[in-house]
Amino acid sequence: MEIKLIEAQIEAILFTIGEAVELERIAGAIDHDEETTRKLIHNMMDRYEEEERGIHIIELDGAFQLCTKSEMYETIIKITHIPKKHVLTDVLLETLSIIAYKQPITKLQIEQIRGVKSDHAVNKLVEYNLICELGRMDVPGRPILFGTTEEFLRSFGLQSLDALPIVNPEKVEDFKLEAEEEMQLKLDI
Amino acid sequence: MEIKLIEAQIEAILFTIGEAVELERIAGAIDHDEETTRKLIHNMMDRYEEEERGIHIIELDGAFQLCTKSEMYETIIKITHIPKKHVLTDVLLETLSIIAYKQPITKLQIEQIRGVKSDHAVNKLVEYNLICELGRMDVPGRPILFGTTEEFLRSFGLQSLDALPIVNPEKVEDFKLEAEEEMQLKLDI
Amino acid sequence: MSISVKLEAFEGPLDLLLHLIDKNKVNIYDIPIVVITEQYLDYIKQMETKNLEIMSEFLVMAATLVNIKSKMLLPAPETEEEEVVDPRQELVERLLEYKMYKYISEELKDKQMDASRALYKTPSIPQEIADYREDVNVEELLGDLTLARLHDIFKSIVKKQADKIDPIRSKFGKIEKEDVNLTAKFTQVQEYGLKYRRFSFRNLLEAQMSKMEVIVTFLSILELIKIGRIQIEQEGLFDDIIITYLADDIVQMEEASF
Repeated sequence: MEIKLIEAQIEAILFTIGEAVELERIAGAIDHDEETTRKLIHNMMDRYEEEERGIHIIELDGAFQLCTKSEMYETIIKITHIPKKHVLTDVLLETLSIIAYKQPITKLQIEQIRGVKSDHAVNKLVEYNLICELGRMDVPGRPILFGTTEEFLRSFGLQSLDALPIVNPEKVEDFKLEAEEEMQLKLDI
Repeated sequence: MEIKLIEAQIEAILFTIGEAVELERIAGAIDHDEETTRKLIHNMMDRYEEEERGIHIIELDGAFQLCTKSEMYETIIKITHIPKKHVLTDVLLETLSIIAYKQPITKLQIEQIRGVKSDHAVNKLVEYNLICELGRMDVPGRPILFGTTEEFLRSFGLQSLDALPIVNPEKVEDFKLEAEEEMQLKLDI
Repeated sequence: MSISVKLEAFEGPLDLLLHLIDKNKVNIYDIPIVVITEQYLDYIKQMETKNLEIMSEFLVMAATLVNIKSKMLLPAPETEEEEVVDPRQELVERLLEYKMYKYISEELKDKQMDASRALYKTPSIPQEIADYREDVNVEELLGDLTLARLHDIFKSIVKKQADKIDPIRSKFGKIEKEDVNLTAKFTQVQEYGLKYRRFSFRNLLEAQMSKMEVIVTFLSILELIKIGRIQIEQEGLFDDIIITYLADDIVQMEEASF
């Protein structure tokens, strides 16, 4: 049953690395000479074809790589195009409201208000095109400043940030300065 | 040989995406209903095991992912560097256990069980993507409710939360007996 | 009786208690509360943590232990219907629950070890497919969310944040750890007794500066009762307790069983 095991090892190696792996390296890992290793891999290649699998091994200049068969292309396009369901969860709503009324704001400042790490929520909101990067704050580390998108304003029938109860465009600069001062203060301590 | 083709498509999808793919999306891509798709995948899972392959399909809360079998680990690390996962301290593991079993749970409830402030542990677990916010509890103060993530299931090799180790009443009895034996030991001296 | 434990090696009060119970090889359902309380206090005395938060967590448990200890020293109230609840019961339940989670976390640790040997593949989605990004329909996503509702959410968060700032504590400047010396306090209480002979328990406690001092004073009183150096009287429930100092001298800590 030795061969079965070696083949499993080769499959696992090619799978994990994902790129082309030189015959030499594979041989070293499974502790066999290159000639034997090559034969084993060629056997495996034949089997992958016979069994009409979705993936196969290709040989590239003495290296081997596991990849999907070209016939599978259509199916793969299909799955990446299946729309995912997007929902505004409580977490997202909360984060969005903070960004809407405190923009421009850094992730750290959001986290200070919410009391928890908020990377996930911020990333999702960017993905949903509700918020975007406005620039970077001029403090060490140059953290990204986030604000709402035009799309967001449009959806609420707002012409500009003016219409948001607290924030207006002139104030944005003030906020930014204020925030920078605060940040500086913190760093000084 | 319709089935062969569909299985090949599923394999190709899982291989390409690399991450856990929801049953729903797979079903959509291969144009079959979810029940049929699930059966097909379960069949494939069995075959991967039977054929002693190097990779297999794992199930994570209704999503499926391809990964190497753990027996392959030694061989793979011979030729490639595997980035170390976060090492969880006892404090983090303890907090995570409580969240896993008691979810959804607030930070305060965790602290009541542990008897210590747990902000740091909770934040670290959020950062490691092992837990996430589930929403807020509908009580004054609206505290955040936490629960485990898909990454948690993957990191601990659990198919779903049902697969969490069970602490049966006998185990509790064992604790008691243990304690009593220790007591006896003392009396005998 | 000093126990040598690695300082600050414990995750919290429950962890320390379990350690002491283990170390003394006693039954968790029948904790010798006097012994454990003494060792517990001894431990936190050695704790050199400057972290007030950690210290206070340990002190809360100390207070619980002293409370249980005092309940156990008092004669059980004679009630016929009600079953007398062991004052330790609640603590035992907490300890068992905590112990259970410690056990589970060990199990999970093993599972993680096994699971970490499975390796995954990075996505290899062809570039032209990866470049495709479906447009998110913002309007649909926002649904019937109104600006007013968004503002409400924001206000509630700001309010919540304001609530978090404790008006009393935020006025504190610096809080320093004070040293309460058990040996010294034990002697001090006796000196007090020798001077006043008959005195009010309440007055004695009121003369203490801090919670820790109150705890240690209370412990000293319990100890003095135990070794028969004082006598106490109480007229009615919740009345002040009158203490009579019986001895004519002062014993040192080492002679007592602390």
